[in-house]
Amino acid sequence: MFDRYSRQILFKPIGENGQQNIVLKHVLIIGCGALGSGNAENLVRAGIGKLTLIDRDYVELSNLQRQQLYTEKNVHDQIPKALAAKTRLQEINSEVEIESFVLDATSNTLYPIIKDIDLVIDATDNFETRFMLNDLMQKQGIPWIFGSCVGSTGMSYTIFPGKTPCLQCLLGTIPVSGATCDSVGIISPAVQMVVAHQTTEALKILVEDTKALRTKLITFDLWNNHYHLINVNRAKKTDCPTCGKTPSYPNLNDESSTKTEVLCGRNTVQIRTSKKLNLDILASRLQKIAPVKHNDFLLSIEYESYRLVFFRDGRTLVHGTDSVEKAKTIYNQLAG
Amino acid sequence: MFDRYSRQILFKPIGENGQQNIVLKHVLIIGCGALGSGNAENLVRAGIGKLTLIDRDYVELSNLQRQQLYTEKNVHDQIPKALAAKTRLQEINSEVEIESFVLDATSNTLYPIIKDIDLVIDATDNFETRFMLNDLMQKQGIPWIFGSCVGSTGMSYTIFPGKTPCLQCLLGTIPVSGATCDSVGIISPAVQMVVAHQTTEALKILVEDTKALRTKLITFDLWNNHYHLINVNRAKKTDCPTCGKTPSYPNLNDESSTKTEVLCGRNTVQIRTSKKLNLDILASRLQKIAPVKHNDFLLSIEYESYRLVFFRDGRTLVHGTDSVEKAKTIYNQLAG
Amino acid sequence: MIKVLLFAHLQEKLGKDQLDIETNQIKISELKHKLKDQYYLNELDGVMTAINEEYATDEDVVKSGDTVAFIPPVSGG
Amino acid sequence: MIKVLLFAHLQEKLGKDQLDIETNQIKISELKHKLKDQYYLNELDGVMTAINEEYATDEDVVKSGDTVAFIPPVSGG
Repeated sequence: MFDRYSRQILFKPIGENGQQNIVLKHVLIIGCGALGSGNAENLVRAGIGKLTLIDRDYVELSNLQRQQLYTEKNVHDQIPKALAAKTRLQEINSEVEIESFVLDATSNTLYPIIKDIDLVIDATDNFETRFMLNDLMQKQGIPWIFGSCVGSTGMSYTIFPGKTPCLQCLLGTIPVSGATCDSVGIISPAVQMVVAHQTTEALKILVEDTKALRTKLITFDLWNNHYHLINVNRAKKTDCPTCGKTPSYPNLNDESSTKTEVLCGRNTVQIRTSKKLNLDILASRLQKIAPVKHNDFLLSIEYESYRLVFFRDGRTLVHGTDSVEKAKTIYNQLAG
Repeated sequence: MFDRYSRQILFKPIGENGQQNIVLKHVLIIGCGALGSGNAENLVRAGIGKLTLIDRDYVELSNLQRQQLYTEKNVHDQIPKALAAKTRLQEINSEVEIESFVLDATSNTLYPIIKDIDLVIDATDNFETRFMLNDLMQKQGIPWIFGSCVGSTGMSYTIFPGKTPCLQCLLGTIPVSGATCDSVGIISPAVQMVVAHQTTEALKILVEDTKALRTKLITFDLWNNHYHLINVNRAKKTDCPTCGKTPSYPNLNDESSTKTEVLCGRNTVQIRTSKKLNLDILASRLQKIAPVKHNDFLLSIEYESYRLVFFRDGRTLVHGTDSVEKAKTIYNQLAG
Repeated sequence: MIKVLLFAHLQEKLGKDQLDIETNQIKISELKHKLKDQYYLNELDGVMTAINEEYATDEDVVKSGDTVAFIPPVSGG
Repeated sequence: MIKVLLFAHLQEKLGKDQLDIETNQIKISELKHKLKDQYYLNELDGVMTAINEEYATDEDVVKSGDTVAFIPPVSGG
C-alpha cells in the first residue's frame, strides 16, 4: 500500500506510524499562489489524507515564474488557480481527496470549511487576511503556519493557540509594508525556502512529533546570505486582544455585502458583491461592447484601457487602475 | 517580451540587465531526480536560455513523493526521467530550448555535451559521479554547484575552478557513506532547501553578480532545526590532484567498455555495455519467456524474482539483487 | 559597539545590510530614533526587533557587543 | 568545555545532536579518538570538521568555549 511513500517511511521520525497519521489528516491551504502551490504539491506527494484549497485568483502569465503547479495552457485558458491546482495535484496523486474553492478567504467563507481541519497553512499574500486568520484560528483552536516572502527574503512561524504567541502578539498591528512581490519582485528560491520550512513543520504536526517543532521564527535573505532563528517566546502578551485572557477577536468583524479592495502593487481593484453572477447572461450582454473570453468560472473583457474579470462567486477584478472610484465607475458601466 | 518575468525583473539585483543575461545562458543539470527536477523547473520558469538535462533512470512510483516534475502517468508509462522532465518543462515554458539525454553521466558522455555550458548544477545521487564531475569541471574551467540531501538534511557548495577549494580539497577522498535516500529515506523539504540554495547561487552566477555569491558551505537539518554556514577557504590545497599546481585528474580514468555498478540501497545492479540495444529485436526474443513492457526508450521484463529494464543506450538495470555476479548471470540468460 | 542588522527594504534604503553603532548601551526606542535621524530610516516603525536572536521591545536595552536585528514583516506569498 | 555538534547518521548513532566535552583544549584527531572510544562513533573518519563554523583539519586544536561540528557528507540527490 505504502510503496510510493517508501522513502518517507524510511525516514525514522516519520516511519510507518507517521505515514498512517499523515493519511488520516486534513489540511487547509489558504491561497494557491507561490507558497500555496509549493505546500500543496509537497503534502499531496507526501500522501496527505485530504487537502482543501481556497483561492480567489486565476492564473496569469507573470505567475509562471514562481508558481509551480501552473503551465502556459492554464494562463491561456484563464483557469482559476484553485481548480488548475487541483487538476495538476490529482495527476500527481490520485489517492488524495482534494476539495477546492474559488473564493475570497474571509471569515464568512472560511467558517463552513474549517470544521474538521487539523492544520492550516498560510499562503496568503496580505496581512489583512492573516490577521483575520489569526483570530479565527485562536477562536477555533487550530494550529497554523505563517509564511511570507518577497525579493530574496522570507519568514515563517508556527502558531499554536494556547501555547505560542500569536501573530497579533508578534506584530502588534497589521503592518503597513510596501514590500509585496508586485512592488519589489521575488525570486522562486525565496518561495521554496518558506515552503520547505512550512512543509517540515506541517509534517511534524501531522505525525505528532511536537517536540521536534522549531518554535523559533525564521527569517532569511538568500541573496545576501542571511539566515536567523529568533526566539519569540517573550512576545506573548496576556492582554492580547486575540490570544489573551479576554479575547475580542478584532479582525473578525462582519464584512459588508459589497466591498472594494485595492490589490497592492497590482494596479487592480477587486469589487466583491454578495450575489453570484450568471456568466452566460453577462457574456451575451457584454459581447456587444467588446470581445469577451469566457469559461466555466470567469469572464474577461478588455474595455478602454482596462481589463475586467468577472467571477461566478460575485467578485470582479478591474485591472488597469488602483482607484476605487474609477474601478466602480467602469464596473457600473459594464455590469451595473 | 519580458512580461512573464516581470516579478523577477522587479527584483533589483536581477533587473532588466540580469534577465537579458539569463536568457543568453546555457546550464547543464546532471541528474533529473529530486534535485534535478527542482532546479530544472526553477531555471525554466526563470527563463534560462538553454537547458541541457542528462539522466540514466526512468520514473518509478517511489520517486513521486519528492520529484516534482513527475506524475502517476509517467510511472505507468515507464518514461525516462530526462524525457518526462523535458515534456513537463516545455508545458511550463515553451520559450526555453531544452535538450535531454537518457545516458549515464560519465566523462565520456559529458565531454561532447559541455562545450558551450556556462554552469553545471550537480543533481547526482552519488559521490563517484561528483568526483568525476569535479575533475572535469576543473579541467574545463566551468563553475558548478554541488548539492546533496538525505533524511531532513542537506548541503551545498559552489565551486569555481581557480578560485575556491574543489570537492577533492573538501572531502579528501570519495566518502564511503551509507546514508542515501534509499537507505535512510528523505522528506521533500530537504530537497527544496538544497534546490533553493543551488538556484539562488545559479541566478547570481547567471546575472554575473559574483560579489553576492555565498562562498560558504551550507549544511542544515530541517527536522532538528539546524542551519550552518561553514567557511571552507582554508580547505584549498596547493597539492590537490584535481585543482592543485600539477593536476592529475584522478577521476577521469577511461571507462572500460562493459561495467557493472551496484546502485546503493536500491537492491539493483546496473550493467553498462558500449553497444546500443535494438529494443524491437530484444522484445520479440524476450516475449517468448515472459510478458514484456516496451516503449521507445526502454523495455522491462519480470523474470523469476527479478525485474530487468533494458535501455536503448546499452544499459540494463537488474532489480532484485545487489550481487554483481547474480545480475550478470540473469543478464546473460536473457540478453547474452 | 553595537552591531545592527537590517533586512528587506531597510537594507535597500540604507544600501547595506549592517551598521556598527558606537555606544555602550542604548534603549531600542532610542536606537530607532538615532537611525531615523541619521539614516532617514522612517520604516523602523512596525518592524520586529531582536537582540542576539531574542525578540525585543522598544523598552529593552542593548549593550556593547550585542547584535540587534530589525526585521520588517514581508507580506508576499 | 567544548560543544560538539553532530549531523545526519552520527546523530542517529548517538541518539542526540550535541555533546559537551569537559576539557580545556584538544586536537581534533584526539577528540575523534575520544568519541570513537566512548560512543563507538567509528563513522567519524571521512567526515568534515568545523571549529566555530570554520573548516578544520585533524591537526587543528579546539579550546574551551569552541563549538566543533562533525558533518558527514550525504550523497542523495
